[in-house]
Amino acid sequence: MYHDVIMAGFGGQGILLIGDMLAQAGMIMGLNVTWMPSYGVEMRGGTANTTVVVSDKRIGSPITGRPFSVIAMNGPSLEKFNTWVRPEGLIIANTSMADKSIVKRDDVDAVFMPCLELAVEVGADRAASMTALGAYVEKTGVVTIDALGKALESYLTGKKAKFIPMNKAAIERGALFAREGK
Amino acid sequence: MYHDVIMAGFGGQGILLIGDMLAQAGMIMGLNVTWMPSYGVEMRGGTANTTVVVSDKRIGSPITGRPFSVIAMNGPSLEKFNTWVRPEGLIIANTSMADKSIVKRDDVDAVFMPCLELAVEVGADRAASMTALGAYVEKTGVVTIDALGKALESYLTGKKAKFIPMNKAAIERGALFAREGK
Amino acid sequence: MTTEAKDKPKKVYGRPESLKDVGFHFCPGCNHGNVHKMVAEAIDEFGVREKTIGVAGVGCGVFLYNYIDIDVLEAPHGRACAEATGVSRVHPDHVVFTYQGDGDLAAIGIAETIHAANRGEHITVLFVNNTVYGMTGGQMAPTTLLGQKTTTSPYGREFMGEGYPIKMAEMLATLEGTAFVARVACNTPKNIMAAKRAIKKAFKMQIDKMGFTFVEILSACPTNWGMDAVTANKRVEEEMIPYFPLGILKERTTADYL
Amino acid sequence: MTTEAKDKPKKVYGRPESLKDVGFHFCPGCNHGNVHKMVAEAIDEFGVREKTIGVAGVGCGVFLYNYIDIDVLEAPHGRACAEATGVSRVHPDHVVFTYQGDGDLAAIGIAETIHAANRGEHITVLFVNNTVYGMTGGQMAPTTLLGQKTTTSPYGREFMGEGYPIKMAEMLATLEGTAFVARVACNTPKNIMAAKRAIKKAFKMQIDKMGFTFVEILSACPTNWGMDAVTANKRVEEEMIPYFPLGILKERTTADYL
Amino acid sequence: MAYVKINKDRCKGCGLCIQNCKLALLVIVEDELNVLGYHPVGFVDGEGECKGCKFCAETCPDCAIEVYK
Amino acid sequence: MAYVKINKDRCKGCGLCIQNCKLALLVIVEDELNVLGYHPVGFVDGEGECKGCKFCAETCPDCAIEVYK
Amino acid sequence: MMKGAEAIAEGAIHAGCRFYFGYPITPQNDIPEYLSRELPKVGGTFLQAESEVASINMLLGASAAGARVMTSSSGPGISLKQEGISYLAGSELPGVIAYVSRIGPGLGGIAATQGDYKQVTAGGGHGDYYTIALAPSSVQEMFSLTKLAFDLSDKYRNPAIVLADAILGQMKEPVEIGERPALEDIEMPEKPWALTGAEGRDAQLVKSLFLGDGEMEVQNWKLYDKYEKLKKEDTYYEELQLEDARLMIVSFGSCSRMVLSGIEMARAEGLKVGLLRPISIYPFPEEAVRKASEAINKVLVIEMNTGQMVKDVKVSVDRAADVHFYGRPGGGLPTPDDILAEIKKVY
Amino acid sequence: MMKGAEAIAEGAIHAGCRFYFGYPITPQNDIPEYLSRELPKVGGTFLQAESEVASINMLLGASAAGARVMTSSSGPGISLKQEGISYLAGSELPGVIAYVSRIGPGLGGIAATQGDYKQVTAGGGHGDYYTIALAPSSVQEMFSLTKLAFDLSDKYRNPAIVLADAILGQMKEPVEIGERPALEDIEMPEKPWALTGAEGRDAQLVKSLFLGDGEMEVQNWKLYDKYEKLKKEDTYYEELQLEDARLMIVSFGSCSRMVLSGIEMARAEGLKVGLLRPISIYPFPEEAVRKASEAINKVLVIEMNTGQMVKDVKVSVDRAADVHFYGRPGGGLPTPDDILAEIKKVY
Ligand SMILES: Cc1ncc(C[n+]2csc(CCOP(=O)(O)OP(=O)(O)O)c2C)c(N)n1
Ligand SMILES: Cc1ncc(C[n+]2csc(CCOP(=O)(O)OP(=O)(O)O)c2C)c(N)n1
Ligand code: SF4
Ligand code: SF4
Ligand code: SF4
Ligand code: SF4
Ligand code: SF4
Ligand code: SF4
Ligand SMILES: [Mg+2]
Ligand SMILES: [Mg+2]
Repeated sequence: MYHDVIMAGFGGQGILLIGDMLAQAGMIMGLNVTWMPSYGVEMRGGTANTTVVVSDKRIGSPITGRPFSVIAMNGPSLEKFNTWVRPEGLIIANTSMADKSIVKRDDVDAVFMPCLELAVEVGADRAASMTALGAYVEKTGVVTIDALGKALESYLTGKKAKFIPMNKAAIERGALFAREGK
Repeated sequence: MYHDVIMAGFGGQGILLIGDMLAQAGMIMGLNVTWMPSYGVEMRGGTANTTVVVSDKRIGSPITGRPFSVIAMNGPSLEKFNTWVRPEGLIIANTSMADKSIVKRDDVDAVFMPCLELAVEVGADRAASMTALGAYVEKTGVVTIDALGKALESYLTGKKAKFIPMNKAAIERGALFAREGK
Repeated sequence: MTTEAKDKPKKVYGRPESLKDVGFHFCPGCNHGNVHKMVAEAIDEFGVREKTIGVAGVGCGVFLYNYIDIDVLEAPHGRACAEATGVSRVHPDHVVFTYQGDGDLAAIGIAETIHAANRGEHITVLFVNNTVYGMTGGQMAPTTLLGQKTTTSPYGREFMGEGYPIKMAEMLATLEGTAFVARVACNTPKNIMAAKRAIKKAFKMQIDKMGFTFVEILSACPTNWGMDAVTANKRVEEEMIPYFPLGILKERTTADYL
Repeated sequence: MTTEAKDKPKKVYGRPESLKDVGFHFCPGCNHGNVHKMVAEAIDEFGVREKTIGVAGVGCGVFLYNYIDIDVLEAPHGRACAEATGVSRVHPDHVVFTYQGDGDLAAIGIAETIHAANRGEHITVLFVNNTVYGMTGGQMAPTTLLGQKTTTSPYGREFMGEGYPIKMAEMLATLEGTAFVARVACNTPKNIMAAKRAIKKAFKMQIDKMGFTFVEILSACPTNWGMDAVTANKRVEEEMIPYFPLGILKERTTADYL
Repeated sequence: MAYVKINKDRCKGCGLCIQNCKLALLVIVEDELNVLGYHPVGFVDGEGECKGCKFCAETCPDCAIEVYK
Repeated sequence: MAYVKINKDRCKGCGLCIQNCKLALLVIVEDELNVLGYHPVGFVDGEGECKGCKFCAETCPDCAIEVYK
Repeated sequence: MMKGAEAIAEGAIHAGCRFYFGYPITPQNDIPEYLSRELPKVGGTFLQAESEVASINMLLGASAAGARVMTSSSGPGISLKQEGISYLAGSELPGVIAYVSRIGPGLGGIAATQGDYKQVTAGGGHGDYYTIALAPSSVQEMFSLTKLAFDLSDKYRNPAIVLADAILGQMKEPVEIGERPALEDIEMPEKPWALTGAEGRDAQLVKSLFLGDGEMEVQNWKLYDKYEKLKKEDTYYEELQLEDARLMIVSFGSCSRMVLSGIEMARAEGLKVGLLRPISIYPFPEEAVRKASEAINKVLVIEMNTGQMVKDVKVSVDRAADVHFYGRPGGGLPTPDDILAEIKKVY
Repeated sequence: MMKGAEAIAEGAIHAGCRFYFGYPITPQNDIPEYLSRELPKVGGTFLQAESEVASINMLLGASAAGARVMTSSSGPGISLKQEGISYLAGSELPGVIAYVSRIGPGLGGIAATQGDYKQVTAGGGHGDYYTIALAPSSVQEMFSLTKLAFDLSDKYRNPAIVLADAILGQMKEPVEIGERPALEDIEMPEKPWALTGAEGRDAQLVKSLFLGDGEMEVQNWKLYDKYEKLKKEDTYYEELQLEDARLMIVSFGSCSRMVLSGIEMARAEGLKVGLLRPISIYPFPEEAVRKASEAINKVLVIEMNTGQMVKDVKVSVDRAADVHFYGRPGGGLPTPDDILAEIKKVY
């Protein structure tokens, strides 16, 4: 198995974090993983993206110009990356911040989900990107929701442990959306 | 024709100068010349030596480990360089500051001359090395005494011009010594 | 005054002419923006836009050329004063200034700064002191205050081992080559007015060939201080100014060559 | 006292123990020799020969290791204070000093010197100021006096363009990291005695962990000044000391860490 | 008669102008997002109080305020 | 009873000791050349004037003088 | 899972490095930032110097004093360190330099590149010397090659560089590093030459100035012999799928990762392509390349630059072998697709 | 008759160079000393900087301002200038650097050596760039190649090095230089890109930072193309007695002078030996070496180092040619006798 995904959005949306979580989960499952952030100028601000590869074989390139999946958390990201996705690939787009009309192709599987609303719905206002991650995992089965939960736990320790349930709820809400389209 | 000579002595003895004069004279005669000083540490003092090559062809190496001639103005220089001279070569040694017994070989032409005394004799107390140069030119005929005189004139200009006769006298005294052995 | 002037309000404050009409890339509340404005205002005031050459140090101010409508040279990190020396020697009748951060000027570039000052080069040095390496992500600078946490002084700067926040203006004022040395801030309208005056004075003295002129501008870096702009401005007032006192430290009245 | 002492005169002055019994390569009348003696005397006085590490700058003093019987590191030109920082951080209980000329310390090495001083490194810096680059043949140094002719200021140093002779001791004294800053000379027995005291004081304060200690020693370079040693000594008195005043500029009485 | 004009797309919502308007004539417009993604400042001077003192404009690092008088 | 010993082969004839002996007990020995090629200094104290003040030794850059007292 | 840059930092701690001197520069700031937090915890010293010049010289001082010590930087900073690196080699001092490249020349940019291969392997500083240079291609190797760099640097008393780029510095991968060993449990060679004060022994000297007649020639040949020994005993490389290959790709560092993917694609299409990956780029695995190229005489060098390693490959290959080059400089990344296309071109 | 170092200085004056920034270091002090006397006489500026780092940056400033400008140094100082040299290349600025080598690594020594060939030709600074490098072998060439260096540097907007050593710097030979031309009579290209103040034109910018997507790759390929053009149009070398040769010696700089004498001796004994002398060492005369080595497939490289040019020769020669090496590093001089012996060994 081999999966690569580019996740992209605004700096504050927790893009690097969800990438990291996915990689961590893969690792917990004994798979090879790489996590590669993008980096801007020597300077603050702007957009962020990260490429995660999960595979049961030695991983070559940690970057790709032709990923199987893209998670786009805002308009500019969807604009930039939707065309990169391989035919038959997967696009997860956050319609709370991106217009679905941006995607002009029909050779891919696309999940248009209002991440912010979904997160708010489960009381996880700041975890919109977790819903996207949940949807992604649901669609691809790259890692189990369970491994993702463990990754979350290894991340949010001490004082932050209290945020675990909220994030798990967001992940599950996202997965549900992916399954049921709502 | 090709002539190479190493001239060596204490720092203050005018070694670089007589080398320069020889090269200049060669140049005046339309020959190819090189003049190469030795240099010590990044610092004052010590001994000095210079290698001069005069040739009617393009000159290769401006340095040599096996010169045709050596002019040694003091003991250490004679010690170091007398063995470098090629068989059939020429050694000019200043016996005012070097013991002739240093030279242990008989396959070379050697002129042992008390340069200081000779210079004093013609009233050129500070021009001992000029006498050695005179002897060298006399012996080898590399350049003419006339060209040497011109070189001297191009060197000592303005206020220093008054030293020309004295130096010329020293050169001639050296040449005389080389011719007549006294 | 015409009546028209009364009727229709006139623009009394706006974008200086030499400041290109583009937005800054700086973070919200970053004082680099204020300093850029002041430089443009000074250039406009003396009408020297066409004979001014700026030298940008490497730091958040490196994009000077995107904003100020003059010829600009980008210097290696810390060397702006050496570059400015070269430029000024070739064009002695031009106005030459450097724009440098505290990492740039007080750490890696301290030698070039001191020696340019000591030689009395006819340049103006604008020194944006924000107690941190802004561009590279908030590392400790020579001007970082004692106890201040940065990404490379995670336990707070300690004088034992890491040294004291260095006072560049004071140090440079001791050199005979400097004609004008001042320290200003951007945290209040009053301080901004004083800062403007100092920058203009520095340009003026350069134009009058008085020698090396230096203005240190205390600035906020909200991003790397981990504060919002308003709090950052308060920090300038409460922590920086007490350690780095404002004022004109030196002002020569006769030119060096007189 | 025994009668023997009366009968047979005792040696009251001789070669310090830490000074190897070899001749210096210095030119006649070069004050580098005096400074070497004083350093050896200070080392002997405190009995720290076996825990002293010297760092030699590049200049006529580079052969420190041939003369003083201690561990020595040869630093790249100008960087001795950085090397000494490294050494001292690894061996905080050793005595670490640098030996540097004015080209080495005040020109190429000024940044490393100022920052080591500012950090209050526990090292002693001996700064041999002879207003010239001795080892390389007499070029202009940052300390060259105005009007002084050197091989690279053939028309005499001019402040316009070449700057002012830099006063390192004064500049370093302004830094909070320095514990002791003095300027001394070697031109008279009296000045030599004061110089010795200053060097010993500097070592003592380092041993007591008081901070960065610095002694500037005005020295003659007869060779590159084109004078005999006696005249050179006079020049120190008549030209150098008036510009570079002697004395202790700073002396901390409590250690930095207290 | 004085007033200020805010170039909303240059404003980064840093709040420095607000801090320095002694008459509190400037506010962050929470429900507006500009091209840069910031909530820009708005000029609220119902009673024509603005003195044209320029404090707001002088302190604006992004040169987003013009003052008319 | 004081006197000085000069290590002649270390002396470079710089004359600093001479300059600093207030009693003029040191002189360059013009007709001597040491291994370094310098005319070294000699101690000339016929009348036992030397005070052992060490001035000569202190000023000697080449550490060529020992003082006994 | 950890960032490559942090793996370097942690590798240093595991190797017994307790002194770090550096200066900020993107994209290697994770190294000093990590060490500023971690070194104090193990009783070490983290010091941010006033410049790269100062930091390499502090390293030199600490190394001469007997410590294992590291600095790190990128392009412009490494250029500034060249004098110091040359002095380390000349003084025969160890010292590890972590180099996370940015694009040059000049201020350039901070994207991933291999544009510093020449500088690292063919000098940089003045004089007849070389720097040991290791080029990791994974986060695990960022860790392990840093440790190896310390060992080789001590073994040969010569500076050693770990050359990475922004990809390797920023990416995270799982790493196996084990517990941090206590300092006393780390195997490190004795350093009888170190400057520790002349207690109970003769005074010692660390220098690079040799003025005696002929001394410097002796010294230069001594260094030369050292590099010859290094070539024999400590050349590292990896060979992959070369057994049946018709085309050998030579590629190092992060670029070799992209190549791996490219080869996988090629193999999937039945093209017999293998990889020779120099791990030590100085010494370059000349012998291995030569041997491999006897059987496979089509060679494709792929680098993220305009062709800096090609010369080393050309000098190494068998006379009959053809050497091709494909490169992307300035932050351009050769994607697996690009590589496949190139493979097809020269296959 | 003049000293080699002075010929460089005078060459600069003849080339219209009116700005010099430098820092003392043996064995090149004759250059700044000469210029400190002479530049003021022609209205020029001589400035001794506080360091080599400062001087290369002053040069950069003056160059950006449109002037012809030179600096000079030796080993340690050149290492310190590497960042600046890389910035010159990155900013596409001309500038001439006279390099009189001393022995390295480290402080080394000041005798003649060619131990800096690698540093000069294969980088030194960071990034994908090269420095134009000319290697004179006579005092006349010290003069003329310095002039050429200014022309090439301006033509390609790239730094240029004149690489010499203590022999060439110190030796005197007759030179033909003619009268010093007046500045206005010297042919120099226009520099519309120079920073002169934005009077009557748009504001201009000299920089080396390229952050736009893909910008830096474009910039790197642009530089690459420049170096390719340089190779085609401005590669210089001398061939001597190769017509009937059985053995070709490749040697540059002062070493080639010793080789000349060795060849003369060999010819006297009937050995057919010729010389190919690279005058531009970057670009290396690859094509010429290859062509010559087709007919003469025994090649002997002679250098005053441990073998730095050998790689360039090996990459250049015809596949069938055998390459041998003889070298003396660290101030050791290959005498004509040594060379003759070596010729006999490989003949
Ligand atoms: C030789 C070199 N070292 C380091 C850097 C990396 N660098 C870029 S900007 C900078 C510091 C910026 O800090 P400062 O000068 O204070 O400017 P600010 O961004 O805070 O305004 C550094 C270290 C570099 N570009 N070149
Ligand atoms: C990087 C570098 N630049 C230049 C030199 C050449 N150099 C050797 S010593 C010296 C200056 C010596 O002058 P100073 O420090 O005043 O010592 P002095 O000899 O006068 O005691 C210089 C420039 C060098 N060795 N390294
Ligand atoms: S990082 Fe700091 S200095 Fe840089 S733009 Fe942001 S606030 Fe300004
Ligand atoms: S050159 Fe000057 S400093 Fe150097 S040893 Fe001679 S007198 Fe002393
Ligand atoms: S001009 Fe003065 S009164 Fe008017 S809005 Fe601005 S700060 Fe307030
Ligand atoms: S100061 Fe400027 S940028 Fe900041 S909130 Fe006010 S208008 Fe906006
Ligand atoms: S000890 Fe004093 S009195 Fe005696 S010789 Fe020396 S200086 Fe003169
Ligand atoms: S001071 Fe010393 S070296 Fe000088 S003359 Fe006297 S004894 Fe000789
Ligand atoms: Mg800053
Ligand atoms: Mg000096």
